[in-house]
Amino acid sequence: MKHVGKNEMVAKQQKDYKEKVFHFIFLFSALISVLSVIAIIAFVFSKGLKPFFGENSYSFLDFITGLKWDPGTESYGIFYMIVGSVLATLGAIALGVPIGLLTAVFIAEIAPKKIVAIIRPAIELLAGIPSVIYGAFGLGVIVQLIKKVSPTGQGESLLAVICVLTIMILPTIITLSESSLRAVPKSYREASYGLGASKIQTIFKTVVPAARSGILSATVLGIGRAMGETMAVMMIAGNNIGGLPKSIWSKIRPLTSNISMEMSYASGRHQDMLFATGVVLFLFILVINMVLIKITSKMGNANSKK
Amino acid sequence: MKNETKFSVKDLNLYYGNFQALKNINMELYKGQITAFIGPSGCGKSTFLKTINRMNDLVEGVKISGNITMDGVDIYQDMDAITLRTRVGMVFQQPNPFPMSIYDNVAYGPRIHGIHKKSVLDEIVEKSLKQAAIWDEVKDKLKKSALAVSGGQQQRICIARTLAIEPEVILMDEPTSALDPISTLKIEDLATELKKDYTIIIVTHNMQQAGRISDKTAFFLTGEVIEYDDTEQIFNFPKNKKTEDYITGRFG
Amino acid sequence: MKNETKFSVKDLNLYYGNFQALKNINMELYKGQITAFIGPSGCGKSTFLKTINRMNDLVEGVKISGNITMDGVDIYQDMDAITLRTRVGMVFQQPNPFPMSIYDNVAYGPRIHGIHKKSVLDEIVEKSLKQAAIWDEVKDKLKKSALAVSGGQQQRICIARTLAIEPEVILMDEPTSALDPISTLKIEDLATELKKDYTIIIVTHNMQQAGRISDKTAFFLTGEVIEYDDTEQIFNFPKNKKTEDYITGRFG
Amino acid sequence: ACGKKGDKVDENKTGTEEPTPEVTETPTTTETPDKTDTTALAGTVSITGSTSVEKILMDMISDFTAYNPDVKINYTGTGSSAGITDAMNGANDIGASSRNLKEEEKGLEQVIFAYDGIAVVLHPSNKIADLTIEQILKIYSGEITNWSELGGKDANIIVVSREGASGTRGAFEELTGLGDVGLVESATVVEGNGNVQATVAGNENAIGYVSFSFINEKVKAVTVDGIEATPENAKEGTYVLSRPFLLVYNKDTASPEASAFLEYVVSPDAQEFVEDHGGIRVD
Amino acid sequence: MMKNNNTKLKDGILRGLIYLSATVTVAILVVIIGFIFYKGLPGVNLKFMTRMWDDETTVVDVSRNNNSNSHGETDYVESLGIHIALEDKNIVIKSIDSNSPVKDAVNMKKASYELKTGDVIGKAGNTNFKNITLEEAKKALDEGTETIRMKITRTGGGILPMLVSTIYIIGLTLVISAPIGICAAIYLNEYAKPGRMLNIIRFAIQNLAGIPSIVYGLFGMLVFVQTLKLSYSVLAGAFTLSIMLLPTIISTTEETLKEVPMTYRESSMGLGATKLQTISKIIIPSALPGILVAIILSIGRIVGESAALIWTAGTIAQIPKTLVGSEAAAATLTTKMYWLIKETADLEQASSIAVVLIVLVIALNMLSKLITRKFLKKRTS
Ligand SMILES: Nc1ncnc2c1ncn2[C@@H]1O[C@H](COP(=O)(O)OP(=O)(O)OP(=O)(O)O)[C@@H](O)[C@H]1O
Ligand SMILES: Nc1ncnc2c1ncn2[C@@H]1O[C@H](COP(=O)(O)OP(=O)(O)OP(=O)(O)O)[C@@H](O)[C@H]1O
Ligand SMILES: [Mg+2]
Ligand SMILES: [Mg+2]
Ligand SMILES: O=P([O-])([O-])[O-]
Repeated sequence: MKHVGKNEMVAKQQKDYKEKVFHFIFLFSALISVLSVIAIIAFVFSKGLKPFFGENSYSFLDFITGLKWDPGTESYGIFYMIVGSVLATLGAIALGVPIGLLTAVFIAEIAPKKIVAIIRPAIELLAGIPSVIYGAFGLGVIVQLIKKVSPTGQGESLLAVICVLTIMILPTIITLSESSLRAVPKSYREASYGLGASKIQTIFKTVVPAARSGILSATVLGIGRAMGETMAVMMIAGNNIGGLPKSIWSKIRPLTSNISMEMSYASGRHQDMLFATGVVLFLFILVINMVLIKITSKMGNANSKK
Repeated sequence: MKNETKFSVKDLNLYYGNFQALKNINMELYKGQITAFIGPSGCGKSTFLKTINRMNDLVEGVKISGNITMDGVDIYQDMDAITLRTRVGMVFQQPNPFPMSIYDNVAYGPRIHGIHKKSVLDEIVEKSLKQAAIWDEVKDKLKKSALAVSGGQQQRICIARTLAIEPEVILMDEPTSALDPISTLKIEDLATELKKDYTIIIVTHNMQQAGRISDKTAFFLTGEVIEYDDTEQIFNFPKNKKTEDYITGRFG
Repeated sequence: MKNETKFSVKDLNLYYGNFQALKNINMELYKGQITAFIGPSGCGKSTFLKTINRMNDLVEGVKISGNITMDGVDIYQDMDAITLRTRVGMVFQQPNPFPMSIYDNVAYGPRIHGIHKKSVLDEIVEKSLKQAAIWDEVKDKLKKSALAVSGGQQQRICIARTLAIEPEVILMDEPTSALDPISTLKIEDLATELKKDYTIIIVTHNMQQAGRISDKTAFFLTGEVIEYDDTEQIFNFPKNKKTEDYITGRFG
Repeated sequence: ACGKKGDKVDENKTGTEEPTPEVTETPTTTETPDKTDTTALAGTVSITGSTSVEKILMDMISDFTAYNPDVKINYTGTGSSAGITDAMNGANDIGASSRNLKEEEKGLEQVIFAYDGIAVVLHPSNKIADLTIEQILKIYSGEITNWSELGGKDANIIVVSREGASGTRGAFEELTGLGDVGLVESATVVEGNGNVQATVAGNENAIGYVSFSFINEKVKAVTVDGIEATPENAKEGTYVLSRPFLLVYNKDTASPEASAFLEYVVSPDAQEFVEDHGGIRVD
Repeated sequence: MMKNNNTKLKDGILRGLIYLSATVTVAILVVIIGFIFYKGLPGVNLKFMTRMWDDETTVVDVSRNNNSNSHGETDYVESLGIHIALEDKNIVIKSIDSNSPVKDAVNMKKASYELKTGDVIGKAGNTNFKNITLEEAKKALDEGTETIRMKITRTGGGILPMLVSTIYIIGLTLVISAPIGICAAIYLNEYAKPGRMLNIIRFAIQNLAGIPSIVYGLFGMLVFVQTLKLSYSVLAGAFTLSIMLLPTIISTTEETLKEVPMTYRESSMGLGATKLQTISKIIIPSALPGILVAIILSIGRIVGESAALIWTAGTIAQIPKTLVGSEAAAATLTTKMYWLIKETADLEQASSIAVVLIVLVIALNMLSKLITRKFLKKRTS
């Protein structure tokens, strides 16, 4: 190898050629991926914004503040759905985060190894169960239970959606929180014990605060998941065509259900309006992701300071 | 006042699972003095230090026999670990302030023990930081993150945090090994200052340091105490060949 | 044979973005010798070493001016990086064998360069491992993972891996800093052995090591070469005050 | 056996009440088992649309393809409006609808292959046995909200309706006049006859509407204006909530297989399946 | 400073809450799995796993045999060598003699269609078997010409088509998305210059991973099913899912690529390897376990997906024969489960599918664990 012979020159040229071809393949794949990203965004937005521009346009204000969705009479108001979706998501977070976090604490800090070995796979299973199964469970159990106590006499409700979404985001919250709890350096715990703190004090005054950015991003991911869930909530939400939810017993029509229920037959403006609903969902997710990125970059800073 | 026993260790053996990390330790540790533990890596210095405030309780699979008394009370039999740790504070090798403000770091201990009144906390925080000789450097940024100051400052904040629970004893495990020479000197001065009010036990891998600040020195080797005596004695006239070899840098 | 120039470095400046890491370096490096680079952390030793086999090409935002010739050929203008790196091998600070068998690690380079015949590879592997003084220790477990041996052995496997591509020059960046004393000695012996056939350039933070094995020593400080001379000269009669301070341990 | 259907559909005839046999020549090749196979039909026909017709259609398909083993017919229940939309877009070969075509959909050809009633269903425990069209309208438009207003117990009425794509919903709204007033905002909207049936079966205070073929022991069909929900009554026209089942298609693009099937569905053999599932024959 | 009782109380309460939460979580799982298995397990059996979903009706011709060994039994059809029975008003073949001619039955295309026990006879010759007595049926079957034409219905009720379709969609989606995703990740991680552009791309990809699958369904239906006229088909479904999974595959792969130590790249380059050689010989092998886990996770998502598939792959229970067109429509287990609930309100049968799905998910979880564990072992040894 000390001297470059003729054969090696040929080999080198082949190498260069191969190098270029593969470079192109990798680049091409990246381009396809990026293009599909652009295609979706462009497509959803262009369809979704169409009804609000040009002649005969639908008032965007009416769309975003409207309280009734009835394609038959050309009323496309989604405000009550936004409220429903947001309330359902908030409710799920309010229930799911404490339960999830405390369960994560149990797994990461308290449970003996043997129990962890059982619970953890169980939670992973919970994460892998198709959402339709949660819907079936919601329909078969939760809706029936709520019906028994609801003043409206009906189980399909905001509460049912909250319950099912809580269950669905639990695995996300638990696994992410658990790993961020585990990532808290041992030295924090030692320092706390060294100051005479009890185990519980150490957990809640030191470990959990130190893991808060991880827990926060778990929460944000949970929000995204709850907001985007479709089939399971559609089966139990009630999907009323108008009116703001007045209590947890009220029916709601989540944004995702709205799309899912009508996309099979929608055409023309109606279809565009479903895309517009998609755009609203999209924007929610976008904001949620921005928050997530903020949190993770903050977390990165905090870590590097150490 | 000299040579009043604070801790008395009798026939102490410690196992990590099947591995014996401490072998038959017998030792008296004295009030108002600085005792230094030296010895090569892995000889059991940290392990022994941790038995004194029962930090080893947190490690799985540790077995301990023998006993340790503090002021005559058996710390394993007749005292709960939390009370013990409130009376025996600890400073670690790596500065490990909590990821919160300087103030909250120092106030952590008092709060844990039920003190929540702001004026009282303010006072404790100021006093502790002053004692740890760091007040002037941080008094303007008490609300800033404790992680945003230099390593040496962090270590003194950790010492202040320990002082805030008003312990009787302070254990220090290589408190300066992660620090630069200037910070090291500051901590050493601080230790000498503190020994008036506290009993201090310090682990160090730095012979000079042991020589400079400690009153007594114990030399550990593979879980045993080879020699334990006045520091001057140990450094100038070691009785044991192994001690001499170690001190003169022939191994380790 | 002595003092036959292998590399000639002229007016070399290197920037990482806006930060100038190497300032106006001029130096001749000689064939069949061991040249040591010493200097405090961050002074540019590794950076300079990497310019010699153009590993800096892989780093984003590096700007280089000046030139380096090997045997009179400009390595940045008239040679492609891959050919250069085949002729100038490199050993890193952390032993970094690939996660494959010992055999495959050593055979990696030859395979890359188109040698696939088993008998030829067998020969190269054996020869390289022998040269790296590790053959006897690993000959029975060539098919085992290279990660399953000790750090010192890993480092010698990495050296064997480099030798397998029959380079003319071997660059070593603190090759022993992660190793225990015994392994360190073995690598030092190996380096002294290898200098018969190879030109060796070694970065080290260990003055004794530089003193023990190198023929020439260059002292770096903040991107500049402060002094470059025969090792004996540097260690016994440093011309520059800064060199003397550094060698006597007054700073760094 | 195809190409004769241009005259089968009367463009002006919509919502026709009298079941007119559309095809007069009988029998077609497909239903004479003793004739050796003369057909060489091969290919696939995709049908999308009404879910109410599923049971009938699946039997017909099964029977038809038994005699035409090279023909494959797929049916996907997406709702009538979806089926009609698909037919207009050319996304299927045949659309199935459980309601009449609307004005804007009239470009399509249609074959009526059955009539069906829409049953108004309650929980079996509900005491109410009869509702007038008027009452049904008021319940669905939100004017009546409590069963006590109808002589039942004091409980809120849970109104259950279908998704927008549903032809059953379209027909129901048209026949009750609900289309002009609009569904009450708080109505529960669910997908599919099955879900309506299950929701009503699961709630004592619910009211829903389903195709006749979904009446079973779990839900109770009320009499409408005093008339029982039976195929006979619907056929006679006394039970007013009845509508046609149609297959719609594009004349220009219909394949021979599709045409053959369209012809088959009105044959006597096929019509038996209509009866089997509680529908009303067209012949 | 003594510990006060207040602290002890607080500790106790918090500890209680922790145990409560963990119990709730576990209880939820137990209840869900319990519910599904309670409802669904009775319906899972070999027939359920191996049969077609829909009944299959076929017209067959059978040449009778003439060996009359008359038993005179009412349920034995001598000329066909079969026992028949009346079940649910249907005439069903109960057993078939070993030399029975129905084993050589042919369909309308003259292709062999062997009759099996359990087949329902709907018609024989010109006799319709609807509402017929056993005697009449026997008579109709025994009489007539040498070849008898019968209409046979083979009952369905199994999930075989959905199992097969699910596998098809998994395979197709991965064939499309895995290479593109992995190559794109390699490009982004190994080739692309860091900077604003790359950050924007990463941000976009990250965002896409969070978009609800129903939006992908909407997009897929309009673009693939309608505009590109792929109709409800496995390909339209696979395209839609591919786009949906790409972001996840790219980011997970990038994660694992980042975990490959920089020193591996450096030493490989230091030995004179080209970039491509370094990628193919060092980086990809080191990242392979991580990539595999990413793929298994993708399979899990495909198995569980419904919203994006219902309107792109359809809900027809058939084994797809082509990639596009109406013979390519395919319901996966999950979409069929949803369909069942919606159209038939049959929670039992839906739960039976759910049981199969859960078992599948458990299997996938174990597989990915196995791979990770193997990988960890390799790393540490
Ligand atoms: N948690 C543990 N489990 C098992 N063995 C342990 C554990 N902690 C320490 N050991 C072992 O016990 C011995 C003594 O450890 P120790 O940390 O006390 O040494 P040390 O003298 O403090 O060393 P150093 O100077 O490196 O800190 C060592 O051999 C160590 O490997
Ligand atoms: N990729 C890089 N980008 C920007 N700056 C760098 C980069 N690599 C090194 N530097 C900077 O260049 C200077 C010289 O670094 P170099 O690694 O050459 O030092 P060194 O002498 O090898 O130090 P050490 O003994 O710690 O290895 C340092 O200030 C370092 O921070
Ligand atoms: Mg130690
Ligand atoms: Mg360096
Ligand atoms: O599903 P439908 O029959 O109501 O359209």
